Amino acid sequence: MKPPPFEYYAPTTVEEALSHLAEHGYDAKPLAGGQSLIPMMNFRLAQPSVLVDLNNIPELAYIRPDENGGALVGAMTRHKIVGHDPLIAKQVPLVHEAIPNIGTPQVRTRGTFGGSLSHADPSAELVAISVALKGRFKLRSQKGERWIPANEFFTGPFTSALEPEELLVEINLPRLPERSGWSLMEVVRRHNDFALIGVAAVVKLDKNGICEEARLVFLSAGDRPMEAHQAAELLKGQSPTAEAIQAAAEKAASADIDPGGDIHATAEFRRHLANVLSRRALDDAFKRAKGN
Amino acid sequence: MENLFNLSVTVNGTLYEREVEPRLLLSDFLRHDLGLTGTHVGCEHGVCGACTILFDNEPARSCLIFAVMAHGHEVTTVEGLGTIDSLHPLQEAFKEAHGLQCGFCTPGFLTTLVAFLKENPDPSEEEIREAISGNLCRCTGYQHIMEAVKLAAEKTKINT
Amino acid sequence: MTNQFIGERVRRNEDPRLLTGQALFVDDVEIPDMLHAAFMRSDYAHARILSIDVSAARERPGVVAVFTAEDMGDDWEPGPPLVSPPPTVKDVTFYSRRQAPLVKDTVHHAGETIAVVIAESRYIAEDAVEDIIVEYDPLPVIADLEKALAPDSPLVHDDLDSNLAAHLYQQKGNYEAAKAQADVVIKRRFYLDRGAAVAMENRGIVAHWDEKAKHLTMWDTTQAPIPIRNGIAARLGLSENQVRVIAPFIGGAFGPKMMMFYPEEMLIPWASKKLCRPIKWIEDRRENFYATTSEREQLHDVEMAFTKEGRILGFKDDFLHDTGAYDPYGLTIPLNTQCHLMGSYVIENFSSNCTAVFTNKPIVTPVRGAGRQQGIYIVERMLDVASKELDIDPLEIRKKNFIPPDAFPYNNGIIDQAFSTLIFDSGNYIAAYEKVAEMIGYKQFVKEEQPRLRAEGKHVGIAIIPFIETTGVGPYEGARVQIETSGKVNVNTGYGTQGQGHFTTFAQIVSEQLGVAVNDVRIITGDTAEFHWGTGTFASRGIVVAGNAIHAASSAVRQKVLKLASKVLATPEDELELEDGTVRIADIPQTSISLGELAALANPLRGAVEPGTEPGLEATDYFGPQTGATASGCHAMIIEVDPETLMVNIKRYVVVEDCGRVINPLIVEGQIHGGVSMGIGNAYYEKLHFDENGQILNASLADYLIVTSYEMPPRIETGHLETLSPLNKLGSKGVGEAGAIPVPALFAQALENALQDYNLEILETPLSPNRLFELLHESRMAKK
Amino acid sequence: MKLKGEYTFDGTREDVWKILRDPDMLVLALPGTKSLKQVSENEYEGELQIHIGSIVGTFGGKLKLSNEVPPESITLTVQGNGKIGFVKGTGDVILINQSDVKTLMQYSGELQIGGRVASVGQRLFDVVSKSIIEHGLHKLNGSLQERAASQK
Repeated sequence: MKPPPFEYYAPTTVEEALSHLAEHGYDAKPLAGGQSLIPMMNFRLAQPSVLVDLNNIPELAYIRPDENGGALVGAMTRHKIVGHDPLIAKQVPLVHEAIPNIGTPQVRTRGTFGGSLSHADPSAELVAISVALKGRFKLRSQKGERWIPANEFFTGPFTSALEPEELLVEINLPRLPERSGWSLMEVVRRHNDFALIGVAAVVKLDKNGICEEARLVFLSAGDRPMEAHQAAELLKGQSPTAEAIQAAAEKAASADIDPGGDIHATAEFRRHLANVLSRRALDDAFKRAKGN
Repeated sequence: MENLFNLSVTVNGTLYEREVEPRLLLSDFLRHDLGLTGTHVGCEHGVCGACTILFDNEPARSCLIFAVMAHGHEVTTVEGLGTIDSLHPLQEAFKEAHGLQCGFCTPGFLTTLVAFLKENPDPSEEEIREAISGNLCRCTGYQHIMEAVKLAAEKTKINT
Repeated sequence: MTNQFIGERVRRNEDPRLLTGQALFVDDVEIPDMLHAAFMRSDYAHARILSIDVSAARERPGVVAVFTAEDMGDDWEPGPPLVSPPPTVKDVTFYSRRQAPLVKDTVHHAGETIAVVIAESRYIAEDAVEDIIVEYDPLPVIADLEKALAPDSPLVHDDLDSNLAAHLYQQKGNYEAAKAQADVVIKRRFYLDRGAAVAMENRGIVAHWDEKAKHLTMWDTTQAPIPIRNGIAARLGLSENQVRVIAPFIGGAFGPKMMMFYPEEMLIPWASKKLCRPIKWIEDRRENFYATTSEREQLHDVEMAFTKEGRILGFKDDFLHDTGAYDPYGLTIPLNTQCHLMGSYVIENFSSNCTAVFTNKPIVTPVRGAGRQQGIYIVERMLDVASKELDIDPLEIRKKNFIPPDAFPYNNGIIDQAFSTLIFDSGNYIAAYEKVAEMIGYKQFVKEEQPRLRAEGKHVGIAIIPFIETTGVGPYEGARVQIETSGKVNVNTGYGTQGQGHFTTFAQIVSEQLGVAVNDVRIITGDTAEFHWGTGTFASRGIVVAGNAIHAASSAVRQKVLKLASKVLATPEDELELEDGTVRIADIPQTSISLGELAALANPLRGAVEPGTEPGLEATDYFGPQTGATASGCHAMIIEVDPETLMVNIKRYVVVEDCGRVINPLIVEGQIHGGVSMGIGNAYYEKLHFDENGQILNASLADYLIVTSYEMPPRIETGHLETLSPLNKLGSKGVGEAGAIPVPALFAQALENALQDYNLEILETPLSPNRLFELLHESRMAKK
Repeated sequence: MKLKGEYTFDGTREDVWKILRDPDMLVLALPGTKSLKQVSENEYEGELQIHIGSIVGTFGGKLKLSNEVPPESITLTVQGNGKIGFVKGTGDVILINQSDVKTLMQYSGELQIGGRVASVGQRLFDVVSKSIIEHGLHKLNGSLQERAASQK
C-alpha cells in the first residue's frame, strides 16, 4: 500500500496554487489535509499525476466574523482549530458540536474545513451541516471568484461544482436568527466511523412558537447531502407537537432521502434510522429554539 | 528517480536534510530513511493510529502525510519521549498499569496522549476514552491503557 | 522465608524497550543492499490463469526480478500438511489440499499469490505489480458453506468428487436411546460466521541468504520459529544448521501467525537464495485480510434431549465447518468445537458429525478461541432455549447439569485436538458460576434494578455464561537455564512470544527457584540459533508447557547451586536458602555467596576438573504433557439496548477465571481484557463480509470493525479462582484465548434478556444493529 | 449487488430503441468511454473510465447485447478489467410506451465488483452505481432530444 508517483508543487500563495491548477487541469488534485485523499492514494484507487499542496499557504487558514454575526472560515483551517474557536462556538454552535464527530482526534489536527467540503463525501458531517446552515462557498480560479450556496455545490457522490482549475477558498457560515434551534444526530457503528445515517436539523420558531422554517439535511442518505424538503413543508406553519414532528420524520425517511445499502446497513434500515433520528433531532432542535 | 525534493525537517530536535521522492510517506521516511523504527505502521489508511507522531506538537497519522509536507516542520516520534533508562512519566505509567502487551500500537498511543495530557492535564474518564478512540489496540481491551493515563495524570499533578 | 515471585503483579521486563521504540520488529530489520517484495494477487476467487505477462514489470527501472510459478521450476512445491487428521478417531475421511508459493494454473481464492516482484523499494515493487497483466478465465465460485455440498455445486478442487474436505464422527453413549427417554427434545439450527484476527502488526519476512557463508537468516512474524527453520531447510535442501529463523518482537498474533507455511514464507527465502540478496516483504493491511488466515464459519444442526426438570439426557450436533480453499491445518478447529460442545456439563449421550467443506475463500486456521467459541455458543444457546421452553431459570438449568467439583478428573469420552482422550483435569464450575453471579449482583439486579429501569423505559438485560477451555496441549517445549558470572540468569527457549508477557512470567518462574530479581532474568526466545527444540505458541500453552519446562530446568539449576554452595559454604544443602541473588545459610544470613561467584566457581579452571564435571550452573529440560489442562470460567454482563437504533451499551462486565495457578495476576487480567475485546468484536462488530463471488467487501480497518475504547465496557471486573491442575508442577492452565470464548453466547443471552418483550431468539453470530433490526422485524412478523 | 431502477425518456419507444442499438450513442451512456469497437455482431469492446471524486478506475471491457426483442427489451452484459479490479454486470432493460413523447425504461440486473475496489470501496457501490446509471441515461436522453431536434 504505497502511493503511486506524482509531481508535487508546494505553492505559498493562492495565486501560485491557482496557476498550477490552471496549468494541469484534470490531472492535478489540490492536497489539503490529505486525510481522505492520501488513504485513497495508498490503496492506489486515486492516482493523480500532480498534487498541489495547499499546506504552505497561510492566507487560507483563518476564522473571522462576517458582517452579520456569522463566520468566515478559510478553507485550510484545520478541524481542531475550528472545534476550539470561540467565535464558532458562540455564533455557529452546530459546527462546534459537529467537529468531535469528524474522524479521529489525529485526523482533526490535519483535516481541513475546505478539504472536507471539496471532497464532497455524502457521509461527511460538514457537508450536510453546511447545507443545513445555508452556508456559502467562495470559489476562486485565475479567472476570478464566485460565491455558490452550499446546496448547489454538492452535485453527486464525491462530486461538486468545483471546476478542475478552481479552488474552494472560503466558507461563510451564517449565524442562525433568533428563536432558532439546531441538532446533529448520528448513528455510528463505532465512535469514529462514518455514520450509518445522520441528520442535521435547523429550525426557527416565530414569536408564537409556530415553526417558521425547518431544514433537515441527512448524511449517508443518498449521493449527496439530502435535504428533506417535503418534511420541511409539513412543519412550516405548524406548532411543533410530537405528532407534527413524527409526521415530518416519517415523511423525511420515506420520501426525501434515497439511501443506498452497504455491508453495515441496508437501505431499509437506514430509512428506519432516518425516521428515528429525524424525530429526535427535531425534538432537540425545537427545544433549543424555544430556549433561545 | 525523477522529481526529487530537498527536505529539511526537525525530528526529535535534530535537523535532517534528505532528498526524497514526493510520494514517500512520512511513516516510511521516519522508519527507513532515518531509522526511527519506533513509529509503527499498522494499516496505511489512517484508521489504526499506530503510526501517530507529533507534527508541530499535534498528534497526526504519519501514514497520511507525505514526507515532503514535513518540510520546515517539527516532528516528534516515540524515540523523542523518553529513553530506556529514563522513561517519560507517561511511559512509566504504561509500564506500571500494564498498558501494553505486544507493544505494536503503543508508540501511537504515547504520542497521542503526550499531547492530550499537555492540553488536558486532569482529564475525566470520558475524555480519556475520546482521546484514545483513534488508536486501535488488539491486545489490551484498552482498560489498562485508560488506567495508565489516569496514573500519568495523577503523577504529573503531584509533581507540579 | 524466601521471596515469593509467583502470583505477584510484577511489572513487565519487556516494557522499557517497547515503550521507547527500541524493540525490534520484523519490519525494523534493515540490511545493506536489501530488496523489497510485492505480490501480484488474484482478483478472482476462482479462475484459470490463461497467461501472465510480466515483461513490462521486468523492464521497469528498479525492478530486479519477477517470478511466477513457472520461474520456480522444480523448486515449486505446495506447503507441507501442518497437522494431520487424528489417527485415534475411527473412520476419518480427510482430503489434503495445500497452498503453493505461487499459483500454477488455477486460483482457488481471491488474494492468492500469482507473481512476486523484487525491487529496490517497496514503492517500485508495487508500481511493477500494476504492470503485470494476467489473463483469467473466471470459473464459477462457491462461497456458501451449505451450497458447497449440493450435488450441482462448482468444485473448488476439480480432482475431487465434491467439496467435502473431511468427515469426522465422534460419539459416546447412545443419543437415540436417550432421546427416546426425553420429555422434551429441542432442535435448532445455528450459523456462525467468519472474522479476522487482525493483529496490529501484519505479517512480514526478511530473508537474508549469505552466499559466502552458505547460510540463511530469516526474520519472520511466526508463532513457530523452530518448525519454520526445519521446514525451510528441508525445502531449500539445506541443513538445519544453515538456517536461522528469528521471530523477534511480534505485534500480536492470535493464531494465524501459527499457520505454516504461508506462500510468502516459502517464497521469500527461496528468492533471496536465488538472487543472493536480502529481501524484505511486509504484508499490507489489505493483503492481510485475504492472505492471512481467518476463522469461525460453521453451520450447526443441533438436537438436545431434556427431562422436564431440565437435565440434559443427550446431545446431537451435526455441523459443517468452512475450511476455505485449502486445509493445511487439518481438523484442529472442528475437533476443538466438538470438544467444547458439551461445555461444562455432564452429557452422557453425545453424537457429533462434523463435515469440513472446501469453499473459494481464504484458508481457515485457528484464531484466538479456535473452534472453542463455536462449541460454547451452541451448548449455551441451547440451554437458553431450553430454559425458556421448560420455564426454568437460566442459572438453575445450568446448575442442574454442571460437572460436579468431585467428578474430576472427568473423562469426556471423545478425542481432542491433541489426539488424546478429552479429560478435564480439574475445576469447580459451580463455584465460578456462583462467584460471578454474586459479583454482578444477579439476584438484586433481576429483582429490583431491572424492573425499575424497565419502568423508566430502559431496555436493560443481564447474562451469565460459563465456559471451559482446553489448553496447554503437547507435544512439548524446552528451555535452557544458565546463571552467568554476573549473577544474572539467561533462559533460552524455543517458545515464541507475541505480547503475552513471557519475558516476565517465565522470569518469575525462574526467580521463584533461584531467588534472583525478576529483572535479572533474561529470556531469550524466538531465535533458532539460541535453542534447537520446540513447537510453537498456540492453544494457550505458554505457561503450561514452556513454563513448566522452564520450571524444570531452573529446579535443576537450583539443585546444582545448592550442591556447589553446600561445598563452598561447608553447610548441608537443606540449611541453605537462595535469596537476593545469593545462597546463604538460613540461620546465619550474613554467611553467603553470590550466584555470580558460584557460577565462576562452576566453570572449573585448569587442574580443577574432576571426572564427570559438567561446567556451569546450567540445565536444560523439557515438558510434554500427556493431556491438556482444562481452564474454565464465567462471564457476566449487563447491557442496555436502544430498541430503535439497536445500539448497545455495556454497563457492566464481570469475569471469573480459573486458570489454575496464576503466575502474574496483572498479566492474566490483561489477557482476559484483550480476549473480551475480541469477543465483543466477534459478537457485535466483526464480520468478514464475503459476497457470493468470494470477494471480501471489507478488507480495511475502516470497514472491518475491531472495537475501540468506546465499544468496551467502562471496566472489566475480574475475580480469580484457582483450582490447580494436577497435570503439571506449576498447577497452571492456559488463559490466552479464554477471554474471547464465551462472549458471543453472553451477548446473545443479554440481548434476548434486554429485548424480552420482542420474543427474540438469536441463533447466529456475529450480530450487528442491522441484523438485530431484521431479527426483530422477523419476530414481529412471526407473532402476527 | 442487485440493481433496479426506472428512467423516463423524452421520446418514442422506437427512438429510444434506436439509440440503444447505436454503438455511437451507447458510448455516451458508458462513463469515460470514447469509442466502442465492434468485435462481432452484438459484441463491442472499449475502455471505461469511472471518476468518483479523486478515485479513477479504468477498465478495458466488453459490451454484449442479447435477448433482443425490438423495440421492447434487451439484455446488456458488461465486463471490464482494470488495475483496481473488475466489474461484471448484466441488466435486463424493458421499454414501455407511455405516450408519444415519453418512454419508461425499467432496468434490473446484477453487478459484480471484484478486486481492490471491491475490498475497500463497498460503502460507495450502491450510491455510485445508481449515480453512474442515472448520469448515463440522462446523457442518452440528451442526445435523443438533440437527434429529434436535428431531424425536425
